[in-house]
Amino acid sequence: MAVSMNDSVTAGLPVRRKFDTGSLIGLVAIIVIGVAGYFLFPNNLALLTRIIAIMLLVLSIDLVTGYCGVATLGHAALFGAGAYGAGIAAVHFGITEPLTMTVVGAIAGALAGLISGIVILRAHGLPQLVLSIAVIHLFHEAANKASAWTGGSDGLAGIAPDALLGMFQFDLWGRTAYIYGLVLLIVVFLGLRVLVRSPFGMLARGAREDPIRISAMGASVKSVLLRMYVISGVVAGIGGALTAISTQVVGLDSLSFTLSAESLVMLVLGGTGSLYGAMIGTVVFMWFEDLVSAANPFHWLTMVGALLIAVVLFAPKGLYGSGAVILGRFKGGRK
Amino acid sequence: MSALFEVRGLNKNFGGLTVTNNVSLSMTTGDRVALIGPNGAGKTTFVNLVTGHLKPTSGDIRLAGQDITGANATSRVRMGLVRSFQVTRLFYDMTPEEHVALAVLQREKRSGRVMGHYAGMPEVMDEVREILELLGLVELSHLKVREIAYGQQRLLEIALAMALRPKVLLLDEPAAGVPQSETARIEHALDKLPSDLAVLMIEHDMDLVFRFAKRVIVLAAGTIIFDGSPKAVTQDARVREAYLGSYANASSAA
Amino acid sequence: MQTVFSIAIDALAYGMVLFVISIGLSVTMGLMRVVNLAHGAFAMIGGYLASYAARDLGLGYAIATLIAVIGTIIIAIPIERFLYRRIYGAPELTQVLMTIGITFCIIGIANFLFGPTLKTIPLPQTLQGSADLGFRSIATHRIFAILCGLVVAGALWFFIERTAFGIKLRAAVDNAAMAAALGVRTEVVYAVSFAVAVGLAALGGVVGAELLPVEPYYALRYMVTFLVVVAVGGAGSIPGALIACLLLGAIDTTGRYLAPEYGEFFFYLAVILIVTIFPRGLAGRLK
Amino acid sequence: MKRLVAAAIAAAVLSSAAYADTIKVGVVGPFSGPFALQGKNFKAGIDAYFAINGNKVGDDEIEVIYRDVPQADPAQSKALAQELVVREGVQYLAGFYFTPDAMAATPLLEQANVPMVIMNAATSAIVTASPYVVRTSFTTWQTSSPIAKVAKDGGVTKVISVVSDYGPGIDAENAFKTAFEKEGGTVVEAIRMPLSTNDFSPIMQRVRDSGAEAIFAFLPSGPTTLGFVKAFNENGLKGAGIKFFGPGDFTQESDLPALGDAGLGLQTTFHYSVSHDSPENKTFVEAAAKAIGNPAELSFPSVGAFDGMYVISKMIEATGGEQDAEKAVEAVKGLSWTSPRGPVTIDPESRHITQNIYLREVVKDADGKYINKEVQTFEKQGDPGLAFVKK
Repeated sequence: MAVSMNDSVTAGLPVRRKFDTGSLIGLVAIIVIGVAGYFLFPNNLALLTRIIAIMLLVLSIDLVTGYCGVATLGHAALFGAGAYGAGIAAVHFGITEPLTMTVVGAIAGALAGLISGIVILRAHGLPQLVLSIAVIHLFHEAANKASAWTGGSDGLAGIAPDALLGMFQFDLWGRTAYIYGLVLLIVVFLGLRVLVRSPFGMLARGAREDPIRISAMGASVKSVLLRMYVISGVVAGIGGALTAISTQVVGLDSLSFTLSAESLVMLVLGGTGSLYGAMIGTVVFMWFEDLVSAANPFHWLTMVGALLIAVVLFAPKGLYGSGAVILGRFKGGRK
Repeated sequence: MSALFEVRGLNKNFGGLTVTNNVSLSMTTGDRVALIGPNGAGKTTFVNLVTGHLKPTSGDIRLAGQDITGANATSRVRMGLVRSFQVTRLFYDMTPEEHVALAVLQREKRSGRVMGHYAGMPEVMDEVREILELLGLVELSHLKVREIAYGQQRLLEIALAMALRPKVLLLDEPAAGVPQSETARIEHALDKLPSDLAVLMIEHDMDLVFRFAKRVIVLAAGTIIFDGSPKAVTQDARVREAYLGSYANASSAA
Repeated sequence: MQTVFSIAIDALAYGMVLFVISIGLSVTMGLMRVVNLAHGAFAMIGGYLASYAARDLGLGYAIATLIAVIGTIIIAIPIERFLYRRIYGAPELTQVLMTIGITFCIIGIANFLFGPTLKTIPLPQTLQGSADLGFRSIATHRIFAILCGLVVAGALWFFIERTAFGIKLRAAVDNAAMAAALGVRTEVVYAVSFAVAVGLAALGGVVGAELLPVEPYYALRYMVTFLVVVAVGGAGSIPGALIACLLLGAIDTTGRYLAPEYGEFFFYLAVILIVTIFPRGLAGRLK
Repeated sequence: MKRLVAAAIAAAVLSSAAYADTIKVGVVGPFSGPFALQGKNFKAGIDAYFAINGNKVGDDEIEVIYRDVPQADPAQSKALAQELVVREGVQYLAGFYFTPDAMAATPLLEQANVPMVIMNAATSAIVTASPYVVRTSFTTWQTSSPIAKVAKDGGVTKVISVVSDYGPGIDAENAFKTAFEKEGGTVVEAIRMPLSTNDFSPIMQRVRDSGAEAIFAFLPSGPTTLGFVKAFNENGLKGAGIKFFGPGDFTQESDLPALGDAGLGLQTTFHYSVSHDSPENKTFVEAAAKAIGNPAELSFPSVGAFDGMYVISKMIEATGGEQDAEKAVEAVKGLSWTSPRGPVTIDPESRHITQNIYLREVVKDADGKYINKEVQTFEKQGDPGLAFVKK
């Protein structure tokens, strides 16, 4: 029923504040965890960098799936486009400056986002899922065919990025790549925080909840989703470029259905519709995979499967989503 | 000289079935028109034709002298033809403030911005406050919509329509589902609608119709059978015939 | 002309194999509204059981097939009871997560029990070899698969459209609450349809094994194919699935004959085209 | 601060090299996923080596650390190789089933001062990626070329080539085409089909229509080879007398039981058959079969791994356990020994293995088991594909 003035109303008022505490907390958390990772696992930086790159892909899926409600099993197309974009720029055009490579990756990702958006947004539900599958297979096949440019199934090797800012070489320990990845992640995270709170972010959330209402407001739902697809392409493209720069090789796996499906699983595992969910899902899945596959590669698939089932049974909103609910209940209980 | 909003010779057939039959009407600035009719008269189809969700078989629709028959639903909204919904369509995880802000931003063509927060845009905030105050929703402005009462959600529907500053507003049963005790608030809100706005209200509640409308149009079996003053409507033989039996409440309310 | 005939026969055979394997998924997705990515896993279980029964126990093909279907259903019952029942009506993504999890587990277990090598199901003498059609020969087991497809399509159509259970099922799909109010035990209806779907998967796994050999990654390898078939046909529609299979079979076969190096492009472009023109699947327009 | 950490790590790496009497070897391969069987064979080969020769070289003990890359995934492979070098302090990298995975790790070698021994990945170009790469397996060019001579000798002049449309498939096509045209034959048509092809009937129709007398085919070992061979038989091509040639990936021993009688008579050329008749191979197969558990799963990657360990042990011997990639690689250049597959040499020029390639035919042995029976030997084959590597 109607709630008059009570504490939750006053609690809501600080929305007016200019300063975004949520972003600050997230920022501090990323930096603390990132730095801790650097010192706790100094010999695993390559793996951590890889986690960051995939995290960018998962964040990018969250933009279209979590915030806009588009189901996709083909999002690696955007990631792979970024990776190949940056890689081809380096190998065939001699663009080896890492920042420029990243920008090229972002643009390639945005283009791939535009193309897949145009196709995928033509249907809903299961047919949409199938369109996304078709898109990723077409991208994969195209890259396989264009082996003169992409190296085909042998992979695109020979990417040799310059020193970052002319000072920091991409070294054996992967320190530069890791720190660069961390910085990219922070920039993207802050950018996305701004985006999801922005008018456009509200519009996108609205488009997921009730597209008819959005069009009754005079906004074209399709255009909103397509723009979001392009933005998500930028994010995924940056992730792809980071892979190309840090591993110096790009394989067809970066354009695969497997990667698309795996990263969607990571997102759902963490919880859709929140940036933290996407990041937590990636870390937990990849960490779990690394741990289990090192311990017992012959059975890791069974254990990963069991993990996924357990999450559906006991944390149906994903790890972050369900965690937030439990925390909220706990707080509510105290009040 | 043309009317603000005009529908001429509108027809819609589904297969062999004619659902809208040669409907014509026109409205000018400040009009308060009620569209009534028994169930199955074709009101919903009419709304869908006007808002652009259905394509008419023939006939045309004009807004401010411009033919909008071929325009799609969203561009009609942008041209100033706005509707509200019979069943509340709101974003349950957003606050009323966010709803209205989004509508204002959309109207101002600022909803595509990927930076900034509406709270940091004073002119937007001022307008949002103003509308929420006008409709008595200020106290709820930071609650999630799922937490507020249905009557208040209906008010928010009206608030959203106002925020879009339409030229013509189609109100689809604004009081539907609202308990009798709260209809007064809805009525009150309708009074606050800008006086130069042309309003076409589809409504079942005859009390509301008579208090609000200056003119009543009766639709039956897809055809307009009456267009005139609220006083005259109950006297009209064809209207009585159309409603007889099928809509006993109407006569009692009249 | 002969070539056209020949391609048409290949297309028919391939399409029917697809149909037998995918139709169960169409039932779960269309009638029970579950995005069941584990469908291939059940087909695989069927394949393994039949292979074990026929090769290791030396039983006949028919008995092995029967064991596969019944065995898979028995294995699936607890899975339905404890896992699937939790996701009926849940959001699509949750269903995806759950059924992928189940698939992973089944793959892992199959790998552990049967090892990573290919398993075959020995065909009976009558199904071995090829039949001569005059201008070309066709494998006998393919003719068998075509017949199986026709029988399954007919039986399923009869089951859903003409039996009391079918009426209950359709009622439960249209409006579960209403059906329950009318005394339909929706839980039982769901369990039975799930069993039917799983049984069909197992049958498909056995009949299709000549084309899609049984090995642990079967469940993932062909998942996409099954999904595509169901989406193109329109989930839940038997005629839709049948037409989709024949159409996709024809596109795939023709593409691979005319321009094998672009076969993949052909196929997926056609899928995009069909799905865009018929967003609810082929059956969405046919009805 | 940063420099301090770096110094500490460097010191750690160096010290592990200088004083350790445990020498670590990092093996990257597919130990889970659809290709787990091949990874299992790596492990079986390595275990067999230790079972036969022990795990000690002088005073130094060899310790193998496995890392799993389930499918071709160069980024993951590089990350794991890096981790092996930096964290585990491995002195040797080995394994690598897929070419892109091997390629991804080669840029590390020089900086890390680590040699890499390829136990499978079969694209010619890998050895050119770094001077620290040595290969003990084969290349697709190497195994696909000799069959051209077999075809020619069998009186075949017109062949249709059918390969999977990916790197190794294209390699096989080019290798066969080059060799066969040199023999004076013609490849009437070259078909590349997508890796995901399940139904090969339309392809067989093409083969029939092409009027070729024989088919040269390459598919990655695994489920699709089965469908391909069956389609070949069932569509009446076998009956029509069309001959079937291909490299041995087609008839890897672990797929033979599934192929059954359909596989009988298939002729393939390859560097190794589990049934190779020599005392060395008998010892090897005994040990490897024990290591893998199920002898039916034993296949060609095991011998690449076995010989890879032999090469690594020679490297350790030459360097006395010191970490010195250059010296290690130098020591095995020109190394010759008798492998289970027959006499082999590491070509000092390319660092690729020179070996006999055998023509084999699938037959049933006395116990009713399907085997690849060696019928002809092409001695001392190098890698003809190297000439075509783009510089």
